Amino acid sequence: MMPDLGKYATEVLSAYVVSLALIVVLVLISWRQSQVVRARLREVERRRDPDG
Amino acid sequence: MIGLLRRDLALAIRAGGGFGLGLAFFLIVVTLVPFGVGPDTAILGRIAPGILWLGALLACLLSLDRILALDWEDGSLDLLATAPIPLEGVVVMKAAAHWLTTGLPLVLAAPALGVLMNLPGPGYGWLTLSLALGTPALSVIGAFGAALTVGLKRGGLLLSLLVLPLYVPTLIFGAEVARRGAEGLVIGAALPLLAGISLACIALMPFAAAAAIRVNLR
Amino acid sequence: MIGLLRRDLALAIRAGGGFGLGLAFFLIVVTLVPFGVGPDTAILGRIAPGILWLGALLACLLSLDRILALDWEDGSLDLLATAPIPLEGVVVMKAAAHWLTTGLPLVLAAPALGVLMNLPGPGYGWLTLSLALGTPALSVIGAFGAALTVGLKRGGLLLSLLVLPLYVPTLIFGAEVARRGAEGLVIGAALPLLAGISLACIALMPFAAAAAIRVNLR
Amino acid sequence: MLTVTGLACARGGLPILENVSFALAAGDSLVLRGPNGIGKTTLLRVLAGLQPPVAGEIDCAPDMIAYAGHVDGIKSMLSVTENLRFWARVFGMREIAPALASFDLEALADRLAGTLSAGQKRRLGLARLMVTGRPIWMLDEPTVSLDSASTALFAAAVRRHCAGGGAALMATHIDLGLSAETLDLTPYRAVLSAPSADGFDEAFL
Amino acid sequence: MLTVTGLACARGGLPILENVSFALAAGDSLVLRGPNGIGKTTLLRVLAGLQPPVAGEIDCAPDMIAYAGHVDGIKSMLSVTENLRFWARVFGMREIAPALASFDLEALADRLAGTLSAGQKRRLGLARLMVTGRPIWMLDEPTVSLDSASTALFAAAVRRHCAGGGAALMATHIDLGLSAETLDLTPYRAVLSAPSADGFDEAFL
Amino acid sequence: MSSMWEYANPKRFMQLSGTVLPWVSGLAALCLIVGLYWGFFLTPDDFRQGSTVKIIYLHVPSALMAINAWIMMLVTSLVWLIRRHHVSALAARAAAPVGATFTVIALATGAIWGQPMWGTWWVWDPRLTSFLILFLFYLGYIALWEAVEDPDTAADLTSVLCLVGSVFALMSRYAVLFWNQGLHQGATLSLDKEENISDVFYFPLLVSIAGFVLLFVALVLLRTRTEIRARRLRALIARERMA
Ligand code: HEM
Ligand SMILES: Nc1ncnc2c1ncn2[C@@H]1O[C@H](COP(=O)(O)OP(=O)(O)OP(=O)(O)O)[C@@H](O)[C@H]1O
Ligand SMILES: Nc1ncnc2c1ncn2[C@@H]1O[C@H](COP(=O)(O)OP(=O)(O)OP(=O)(O)O)[C@@H](O)[C@H]1O
Ligand SMILES: [Mg+2]
Ligand SMILES: [Mg+2]
Repeated sequence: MMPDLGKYATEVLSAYVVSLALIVVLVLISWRQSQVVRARLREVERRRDPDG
Repeated sequence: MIGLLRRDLALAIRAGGGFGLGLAFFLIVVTLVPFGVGPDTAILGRIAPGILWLGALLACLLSLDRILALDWEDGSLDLLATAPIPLEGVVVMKAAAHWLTTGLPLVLAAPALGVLMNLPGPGYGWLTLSLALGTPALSVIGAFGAALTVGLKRGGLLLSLLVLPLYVPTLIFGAEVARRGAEGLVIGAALPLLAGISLACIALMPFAAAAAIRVNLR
Repeated sequence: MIGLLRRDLALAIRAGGGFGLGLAFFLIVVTLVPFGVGPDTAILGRIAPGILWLGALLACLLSLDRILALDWEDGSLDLLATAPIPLEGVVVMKAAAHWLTTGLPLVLAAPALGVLMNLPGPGYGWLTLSLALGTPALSVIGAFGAALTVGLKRGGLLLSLLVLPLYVPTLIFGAEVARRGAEGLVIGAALPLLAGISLACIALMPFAAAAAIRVNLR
Repeated sequence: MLTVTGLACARGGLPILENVSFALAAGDSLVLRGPNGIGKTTLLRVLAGLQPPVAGEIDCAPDMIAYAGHVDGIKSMLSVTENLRFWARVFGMREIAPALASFDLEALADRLAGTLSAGQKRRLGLARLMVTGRPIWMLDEPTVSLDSASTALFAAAVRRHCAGGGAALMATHIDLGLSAETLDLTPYRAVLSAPSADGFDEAFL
Repeated sequence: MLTVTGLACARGGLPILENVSFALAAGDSLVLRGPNGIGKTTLLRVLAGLQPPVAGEIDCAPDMIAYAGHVDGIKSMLSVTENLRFWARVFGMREIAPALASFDLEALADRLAGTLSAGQKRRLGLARLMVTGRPIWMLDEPTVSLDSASTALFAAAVRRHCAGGGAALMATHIDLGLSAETLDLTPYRAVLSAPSADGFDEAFL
Repeated sequence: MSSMWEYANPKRFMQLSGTVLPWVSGLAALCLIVGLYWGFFLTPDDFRQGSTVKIIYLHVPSALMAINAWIMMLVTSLVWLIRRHHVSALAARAAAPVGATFTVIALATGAIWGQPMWGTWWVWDPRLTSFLILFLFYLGYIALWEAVEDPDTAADLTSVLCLVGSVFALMSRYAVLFWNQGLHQGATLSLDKEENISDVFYFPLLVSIAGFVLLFVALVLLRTRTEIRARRLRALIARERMA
């Protein structure tokens, strides 16, 4: 399964871990922000216009 | 007093990322050094501890005038001086806020920047330690300088001029610890001296600073 | 417009020695370097041109926020924007005043400080020349940064963060000229490139800066 | 000299005044009134060209207006004379003696402006208007911190200016003792039209 | 509460007021009057303990005075509530709601203070006095930029404060509609004694 | 009707991006997984670099996108300055943190790669150095957006900064080349070059690049939608306060 990375295993693995971690963090932050803002907007719009 | 610290932190964060900016400046100074000095890694490694210390010092310096000047301009300082908390406490809190937004991030980031400067392996721990011990002194001394110059419309320059000579002992011992660490030498007396300077500054400077503020408000 | 220049110079001199302070900061930075780096003369000589250029750059940087911030705070900028002189002209004059009070003294003092740093013999002329050609660009770029951040209550740090990366080309060519001069190499294309950057900045930056001021006054 | 038709202004992205129209002829002086926060300062800044209007037209050459805001543009490290002389040069004028005289500043002429009291500073700020040589004065709360004698000096200066063919537009909360018309801005407060229900039109409003 | 006897104050090294004496009892409000530059600001700063007097005595515990100067100590990057809450904490108080209510700031409570108009800012500055919990208010031109409705709010707040056993000392040029005593400072202007002919005495005067 | 500017209207943009976003995100995930899996598990080691070639599937796409993100910000800034479409300015704002992250990834993977290849984490090579400068520009740009209160003012100022910054970034690139000739690989991906990297590495790299491009598009769409909503939220709250 796991390819043999030879003597450079740490380097290669850490490169993948660091990059994927950064990407995941960015995606999560963007996603969370979008949810938060969307929820707050919805709330304000409901407050402004309770039946709509 | 904790209220004051919290307010200052809130202001630092809200007014454009207090945490980030000192750090960014540190990063920039360290980046610019090789442009000036040339890309030779051997030389860069030699001067790395000193330059990192200098960069930290300048990053502190540049944000010093924010410690008191803004409060002076909008009259808050007058009001704080008549408030039921002692001015010495105000100074301590302001220096603490400055350290938390400037010094602490520098301490944490220094190892990463050490990589850029080819700092030799054993130096990282000592660099961080020396910065952690030394930067509080920089903030307190800076608060004293800010207190001396508060109310003078001269930008940060006069402040820097007053404060830089006061920074010399801290810089010497701090850079010495970092350099000996990087070169794998015995650290020796520099470390306790650095700690001593910091403690003495923290204990005594607030009184001098408060006195200076009182005179300046007059 | 000459009136503006004269006023700014008068203010710089009166408000605590504009001429002296940039210089003093330069001096202090340059004297601190041996403390940080260690007193080895060979290394100091090697890094001297770069450090002198960096010191000049930082001395410029530190006084940048004075270019516009004071005028913003006391409302002068509003009034200048409605005055019969174009904002571009205002920017040019303010950058000129900044250069005269900061850049020019640095140019004149650099050789003296070269001695402190063991700058090799042939380097003096080239160092002075490169500073004379490069510092005007630093002032104009700085004026642009000041225009972007005028009205933001965040001290000089954001300004530095914006301006320092813009300083990179000037620093590289300037330090290159000084270094090659000091090492007795052929100067080559760096000198005309440095002059070209300065000219281009002086010609174009005032427009960008004036646009930024207009946006900020809105 | 100045004709304003259907002007709307915004502050912080929100419309605050709508449909303001008035005209100012040579010799007129007009006082803007309205409660705090109605938008007097904003209106004056729009008219002075510091801020673009949202809608409407301002018919006036921009180089006719001398603006004086809440702060005075005084350099505390220059003397009173130097401050005035600087602005005179900027506006291409020469004489500053009449301005000093009108606001009773002769005795203070050599003092650093930073050592003046609040009211003295304001007098200096007002004296600046006289060295601009511009016909329309736009003043935002000109009499703040002035005592009654200085307020009278100011009223006299405005009267002289208008008699000489100038005009003045002032926002103030107190009575200046000028026989000026007043324009109350209260009726012009912007009514926010209901935002489109599904949101997101171009101006986000 | 406050007794002043034979007070003399100086500004910029020159004596400007001499021999000022007055007393303020609980429930009193006193208005300082006098032309621009007579020394009202200086007197208030001396009383607030920011500046030492040249001569005379001030009989008052320093922690009884809440001072409000020409500028308000407002942080533009904090909201109205945060500004007030900060000062409340500094003075060891809790409640800020009454202060917001007294100066009609509820609607603005969440706005950043930097986006307020001049009058709204001043209302916030005055509201700060109410969260200090101190009995003597010292106010330097408190009604600058306030419209008449806000001035009335302020007068009401002062009246309530005095009725509750406080006292107020105000320097102002306009009529506040308070039934306050006034103290005109004009007679106390310092007369410079001829400098001793042989020069050089202790204070160079 | 057919004008592309129509999508610069926030409402149209919200509609369109709402439908497109799930597809782009799905495709991005697919390409990333395929490309990185292929690269990591199914390619042989390089005879010179050993297994470290596998870093290329992260390093090169992120480096490419870091530059392209800035170029996209430059274009949208220009559109904002010229045509004043709010979506354009907000898209630039939304792209900046994404570009900055890609820059960090490129720097980090490069540094990690440098340790075995050049024996050091960092050298002042022109390519690396210009990347560091690019990172600084991202930082400054983001800091300026954060610092300015009024959104339109912030949009104007950051756009001007982006224009000026681009010019200086170019100048820095030449200056840095002039200053130091480095160790870093030349462009090996150009189509007309003789010695392109061999196909074994090439195809997974292409898929991975496509994945990064799509990831960038998806993130920018998502974040722009957030920015637009935040703008509207701000306006509505301000309006409530005024009432
Ligand atoms: C911190 C260190 C590094 C940085 C910032 C960096 C940055 C870059 C950049 C900007 C590109 C260009 C993408 C493009 O324009 O097409 C690139 C491509 C590349 N880098 Fe690095 N790099 C670093 C270290 C390394 C190392 C150590 C190696 C391997 C020895 C390496 C190998 C490559 C290769 C093979 C390419 C593809 C070249 C091409 O096809 O254009 N890089 N890198
Ligand atoms: N950045 C901002 N965001 C939202 N609202 C703002 C902003 N700046 C100002 N305002 C509001 O715009 C309105 C107009 O302010 P303006 O300063 O023009 O009032 P004004 O009539 O001059 O008041 P005053 O008499 O108090 O000086 C005020 O209600 C103010 O609160
Ligand atoms: N540094 C100084 N040197 C000399 N005189 C000064 C200095 N500072 C202030 N003064 C003078 O002291 C006097 C008192 O000033 P102060 O500010 O107390 O007046 P004020 O009564 O508050 O006036 P206003 O009503 O205008 O606010 C003024 O005449 C002022 O010009
Ligand atoms: Mg106003
Ligand atoms: Mg006063």
